[in-house]
Amino acid sequence: MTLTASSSPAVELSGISKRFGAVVANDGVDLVLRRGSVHAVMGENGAGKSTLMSILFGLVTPDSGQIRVDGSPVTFSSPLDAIAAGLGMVHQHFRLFESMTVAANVVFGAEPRRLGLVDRRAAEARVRELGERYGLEIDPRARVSQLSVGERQRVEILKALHRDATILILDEPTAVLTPGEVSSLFAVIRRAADSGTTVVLVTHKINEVLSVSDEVTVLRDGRVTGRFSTGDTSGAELVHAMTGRDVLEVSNQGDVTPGATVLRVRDAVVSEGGVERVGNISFDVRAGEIVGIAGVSGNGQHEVVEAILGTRSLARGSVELQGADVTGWSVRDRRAHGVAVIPEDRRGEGSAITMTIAENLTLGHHRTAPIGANRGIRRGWISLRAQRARSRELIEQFDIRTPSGQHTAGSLSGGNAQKVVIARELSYGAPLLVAEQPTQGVDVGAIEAIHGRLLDYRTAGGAVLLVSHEISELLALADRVLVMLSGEIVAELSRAEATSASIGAAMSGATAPTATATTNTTTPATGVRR
Amino acid sequence: MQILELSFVAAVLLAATPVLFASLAGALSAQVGVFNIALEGQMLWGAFSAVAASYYTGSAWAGVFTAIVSTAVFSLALAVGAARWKADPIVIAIGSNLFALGITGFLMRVLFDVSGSFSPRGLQGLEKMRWLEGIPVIGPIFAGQTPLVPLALVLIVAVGLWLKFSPRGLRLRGVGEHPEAASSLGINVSGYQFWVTIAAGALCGIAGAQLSLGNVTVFTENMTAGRGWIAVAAVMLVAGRPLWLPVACLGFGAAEALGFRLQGVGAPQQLTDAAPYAITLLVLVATRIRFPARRASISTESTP
Amino acid sequence: ASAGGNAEAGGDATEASLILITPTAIGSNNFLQLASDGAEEAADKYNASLDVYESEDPASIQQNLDAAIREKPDVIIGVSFSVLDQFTEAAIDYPDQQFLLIDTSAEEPTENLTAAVFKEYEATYLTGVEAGLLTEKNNIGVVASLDTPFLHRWVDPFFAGAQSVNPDVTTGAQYVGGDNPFGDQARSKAQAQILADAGADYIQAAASGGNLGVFEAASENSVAAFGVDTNQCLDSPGNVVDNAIKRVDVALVESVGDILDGTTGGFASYGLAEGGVSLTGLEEGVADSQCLIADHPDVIEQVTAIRDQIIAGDIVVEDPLTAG
Amino acid sequence: MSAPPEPQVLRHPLVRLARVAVRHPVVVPVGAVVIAVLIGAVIIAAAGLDPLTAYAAVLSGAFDPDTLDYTVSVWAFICGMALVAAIPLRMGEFNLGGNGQLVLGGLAAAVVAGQSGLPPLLAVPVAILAAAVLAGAFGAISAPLATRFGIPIIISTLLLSPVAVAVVSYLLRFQIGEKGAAVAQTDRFPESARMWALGDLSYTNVGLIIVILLMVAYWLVDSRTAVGFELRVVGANRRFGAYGGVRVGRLALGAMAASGAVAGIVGAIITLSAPYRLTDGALLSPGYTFAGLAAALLAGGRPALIPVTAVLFTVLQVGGAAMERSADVPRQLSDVLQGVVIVVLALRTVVDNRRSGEKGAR
Ligand SMILES: Nc1ncnc2c1ncn2[C@@H]1O[C@H](COP(=O)(O)OP(=O)(O)OP(=O)(O)O)[C@@H](O)[C@H]1O
Ligand SMILES: Nc1ncnc2c1ncn2[C@@H]1O[C@H](COP(=O)(O)OP(=O)(O)OP(=O)(O)O)[C@@H](O)[C@H]1O
Ligand SMILES: [Mg+2]
Ligand SMILES: [Mg+2]
Repeated sequence: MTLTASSSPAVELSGISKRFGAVVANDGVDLVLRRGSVHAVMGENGAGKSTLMSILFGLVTPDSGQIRVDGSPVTFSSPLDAIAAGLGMVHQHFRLFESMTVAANVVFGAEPRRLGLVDRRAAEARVRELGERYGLEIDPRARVSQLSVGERQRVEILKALHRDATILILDEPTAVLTPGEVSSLFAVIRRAADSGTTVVLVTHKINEVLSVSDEVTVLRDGRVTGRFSTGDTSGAELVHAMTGRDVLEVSNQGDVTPGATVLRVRDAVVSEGGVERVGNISFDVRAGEIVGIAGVSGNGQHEVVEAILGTRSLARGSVELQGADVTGWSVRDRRAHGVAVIPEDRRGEGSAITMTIAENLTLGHHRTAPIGANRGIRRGWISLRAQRARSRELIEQFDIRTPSGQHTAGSLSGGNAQKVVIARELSYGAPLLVAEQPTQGVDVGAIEAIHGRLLDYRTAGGAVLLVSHEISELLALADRVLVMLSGEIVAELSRAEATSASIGAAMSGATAPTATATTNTTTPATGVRR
Repeated sequence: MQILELSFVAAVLLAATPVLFASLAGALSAQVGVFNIALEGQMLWGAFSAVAASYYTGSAWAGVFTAIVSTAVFSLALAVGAARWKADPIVIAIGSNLFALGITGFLMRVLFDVSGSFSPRGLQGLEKMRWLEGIPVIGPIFAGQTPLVPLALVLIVAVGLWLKFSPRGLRLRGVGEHPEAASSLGINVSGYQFWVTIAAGALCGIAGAQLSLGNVTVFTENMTAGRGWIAVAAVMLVAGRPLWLPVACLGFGAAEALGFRLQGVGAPQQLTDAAPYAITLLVLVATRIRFPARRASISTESTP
Repeated sequence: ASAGGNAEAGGDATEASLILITPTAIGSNNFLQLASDGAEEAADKYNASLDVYESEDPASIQQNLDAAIREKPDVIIGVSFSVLDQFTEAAIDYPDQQFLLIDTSAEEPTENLTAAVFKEYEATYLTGVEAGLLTEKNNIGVVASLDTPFLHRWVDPFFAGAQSVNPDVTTGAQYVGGDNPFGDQARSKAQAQILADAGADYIQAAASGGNLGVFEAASENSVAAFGVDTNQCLDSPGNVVDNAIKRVDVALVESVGDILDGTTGGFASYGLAEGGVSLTGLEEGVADSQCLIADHPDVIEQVTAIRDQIIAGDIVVEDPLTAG
Repeated sequence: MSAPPEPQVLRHPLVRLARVAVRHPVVVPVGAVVIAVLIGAVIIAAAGLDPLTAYAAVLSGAFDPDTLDYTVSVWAFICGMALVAAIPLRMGEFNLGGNGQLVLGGLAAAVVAGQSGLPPLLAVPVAILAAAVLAGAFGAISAPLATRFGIPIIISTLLLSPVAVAVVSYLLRFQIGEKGAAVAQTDRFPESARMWALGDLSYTNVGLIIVILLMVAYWLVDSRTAVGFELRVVGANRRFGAYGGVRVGRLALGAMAASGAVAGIVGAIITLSAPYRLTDGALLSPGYTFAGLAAALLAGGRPALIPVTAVLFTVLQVGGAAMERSADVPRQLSDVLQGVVIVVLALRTVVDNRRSGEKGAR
């Protein structure tokens, strides 16, 4: 289905190809962005969206293909060229100077000057003026370090607008926003589009696409698998274009009856710099059940996980593991007592990229048999043979793609790196498993495998706490879903009650299911890559 | 022992000036995210090249100039290694400090055929600002000093303000705080790091020149004798606020001068030697207790 | 070991061999420099070969000593107290090897262990006298490298001498210390400045390489300094009054000569009487020594008198070392 | 995630060349040494001297059978001080306070040894133990300073060291020093409290055995024990360690204590060896601390490499003096060479890190 030209193309990408080693990130991609339109680009993890955007913004040079801006061909060797050509990009991760003011961040690199100095007054005026024009009000003098995630994103957008961007690229802008922030962001996007700005929106979320975009291009494995005008398409159609099939198979049959309580959190409060990140929450997780925690990231879920593991201390409240109050315990003791954690940040927290895969698989097992020993004469010693054997076994079991366990973890692809973390944590056989965004950044096949393992874990009598942004993931796996919003549990839904409508509503703080949420009850479980 | 006398102030300023220049170098490096502990060696090289040039040309200012240029060159290893190749600046610095110690002594032997110290008759030192004599407060403090002494103070304030208010200053600080962010806005991060490291070298050159042609007129083996390390500590102390450097360095100078004077009232030299270091450490601890926010404001993390 | 032939100079082939061992690198340590100069003179005089072994620490002193013994030179010369242990033992273990100690001596020396010690304190006493006579502010001081017993030979006698002629003179001592006590002119200058600020107008410099710093301070204040070991007036004309000179060369040449002639053992002490120490001002050619003392014939007169009393034994200058 | 632009370092010719280099860990140090030796040769030649004679003198000076005994003893001390640097280095920390810890060890040993009366079999062990405890405790101070007050260990060790040195030389001068001596030093220790000899060797004694045992211990701990593993994990990624249950604070405390203790033991060994007394400054003047640090850096903290790299710096140190004696090349050249080795090494390792880091990008 093609579109009837409504307005002239602001940007035309034709035949863009890019490969990284063996991976073909983009393969002959054509993309046409019409001036003043909101163009959504969709696709699973690794489909090539970010790469395409990076190429458009001059961060990556394509192997082949051509870019036209306003009809005339251009070649971007650096973001500078792209900026000069009127493009602006808001990255998946913010790139802000925390210690500086909003104004400083906005004008950085293109400062208004007076007498050769940064004209702060002009800078602040500029921020206010842009703010009013696009509905991005924010205090120019505020320190970024004091801003909320949503406000920070406004600063990012202002940075682009300050450089007179007429083509705005937003790469997964909503992944980290609260529903409220999402809707106000969409308002900004619409306003920008109506005033002639061309907006490219990269996202996984069907409902967002349907609610804000004019046109949609879907990528799979680096190829374009569909172009739609939002008006005459449906969620199901888009999903099919993205995945090439219908929703995933593995799902929780609710066939296990929960046993004893393994984790008991009571009146937990986590505060940071005076701000309450987690406000007084209580919940249990029992053996043989998967409890999901839904919520847009940044609503305290991560802090809860840290508090359970012990890398962060509670301001108030208590954590009980298998009946023992572990509130004051060290991470080491808690792990020994029976908790395993799949962390959100696998590179920064879940692994040491300069060490070997075998060593990465060893941490946490190094004081217990078979690799280590916690009593007897071998206490404190490590058996390298056992270490090698174990890594061979896990690499095999979890199908980690690597020549050998003696290669560095840094040499692994994102998905395989994640498998190393999961393999290590699952192999503790701990009574409690906390899985935080376990499928982020891994491909569909792996997602299914991981989901399968989580279900087996629970079936084997383990207690699982699953933290995810992905409603669908929770629907597929969880026996119960807790919804967190700004540090508090705002809803607890049984399997029966839990629908993407009800969860979405609770996540956004609304009471009734929202219109957009109901339209797609079948979002595939594509984890948000962060 | 007289603390409040202007002569004491002058003594403190004199002792502190080389450290001031060096610490400014360190602070600038820190601003762009390079942990620079090569100050000691670069200062030593600066001191040597200053004396050598002054000896050959017969002009102290030629010495200063040479020190600036040659020390900037000397710092290339660190600049290329740390900025361009992302090598571990600490290891490079330790190496180049050792190198400086060796090469200066070596050259003193092969060029001038002396060991220990080199102060040929007629070696030109920087002239003092005698013309200031007679001016009330200013006179007693600065008349006995070289022009480099006030320059150090002026320079630090200028750089501090430049960092804060000039576009390049803003960008420079950005480079240190969040390199990716800066480069995504088209700033050449490693370029900034490179040139700042070179500039730091030049500053260490001045520091050395002031030491060997200002504080005295002679070059002695290992004459920096730990001053560069004190500068590093000063950088830690001010935690990215260059405008505070004078306070830190003068504080050190005061500690040293005070230590000297304590000998006058019978304090054993062995212990007064330790005063500056002990005091610096105590102040570090105190400031950390006072402003915990500044903790680990400079990361020395490194995996060899 | 060859007792070494009679000492006629001249002739290409060296007739004797000397090895000098210093306790630390000579670096900017005047005293060690002086010793090696003296050794060179001796080598010239007796047409001997000379090797200088610089040590770093006790272990390397031992190592250099062993190396020297393997060389079987006619005389192994050790400088300063720091080599005493090693030399005393070596002398016992190698009775056929001749050893010479400069500036220190063993309690019960063997026949093959000769020693030459200096009475620096006698000379420093005299510079003290000059200071005491010259000072107008009745305030004098000393800047020494380190606060060690040995270096007090340049501190206590200086004050004693001054007080002997000027009872109400006040005194102050400053020690350089730091990472480089024998060479840090910046610190020695600052120390001298402190004395000047405290009102001293005459300062004895005993800071080895650091003396230059003291002289600079002198030139920048209304202060005059005293040098040591050699005529340092030449290093900073107009700022140095006089020097407590020490004829290590003389001592070395004589002792080596004696040993080569076969008269060994015991120890010679070089004081004012023996002409081993003196003042520039008491020697010939004061006039063109560039020393300020040249302008004070009266002072020179009195000092000469006191020198004679010391030689005569009417005045006994106390050695800070033995005084404990 | 967007693809980062290819870092220009990969295009650098030197790097391309280096990427071909073999992967074995020894290759890097060796290469560094070779390059350093060449640079050194250039410097010597530039000074109008003959590089070959100079280097020949260095080697013959170091390996002359007559002095081998001495060379080995120096090697032992450098190995010891290399351990001092290596242990914290393994967890990414720098201990630049070796001097202070060294002299405190000497002090403790001297005080114990001075108290004659201890039976021969006890005196030496007790002295060494005391040294280890005192110096270890002193080294450990830096850990809480880092964890509680965020003062980097590299800074606190640096500032603490001169304080310890000053205190020791004060005590030597005014409290425990020998009366009537011209320099500050203790009395000679009684026979009973002297380092046990090895055969009739005059420099090398049982101290060598002790140091070797220490190195073996470090090698075992590093490669075969949980603590060693945790050290390396924290060195590689602090957050990963904390998440994995490593008590980083305690680990740092232990590492610094061990590091200081080793320094103390080395100080004790030197002090209890000939001439059997503690002399002010004698422990520092040979510069074992920095030679050790250099050796540790060159070995990247790897236990197996330290004895090897230590040989290099021993040769430079011992041979340097010989070179000066016989080839008239100033001994400072050995410092020059050491410096060059370290710098070149730092640049070389980058290339290696780059290689793995670049794989890590995908
Ligand atoms: N710098 C790189 N080096 C190697 N491979 C890369 C690099 N950047 C991306 N890739 C690979 O290219 C493919 C496309 O990556 P890209 O980031 O464009 O996917 P994406 O659609 O943005 O995924 P996500 O939805 O998770 O953001 C993936 O297989 C990824 O592993
Ligand atoms: N209007 C503006 N335009 C550009 N940059 C600004 C503006 N206002 C502040 N900045 C920058 O934001 C940062 C904080 O500004 P501010 O003037 O508050 O500095 P500061 O708080 O005084 O810094 P410090 O307190 O650390 O000395 C500085 O980097 C400053 O350069
Ligand atoms: Mg992406
Ligand atoms: Mg402010």
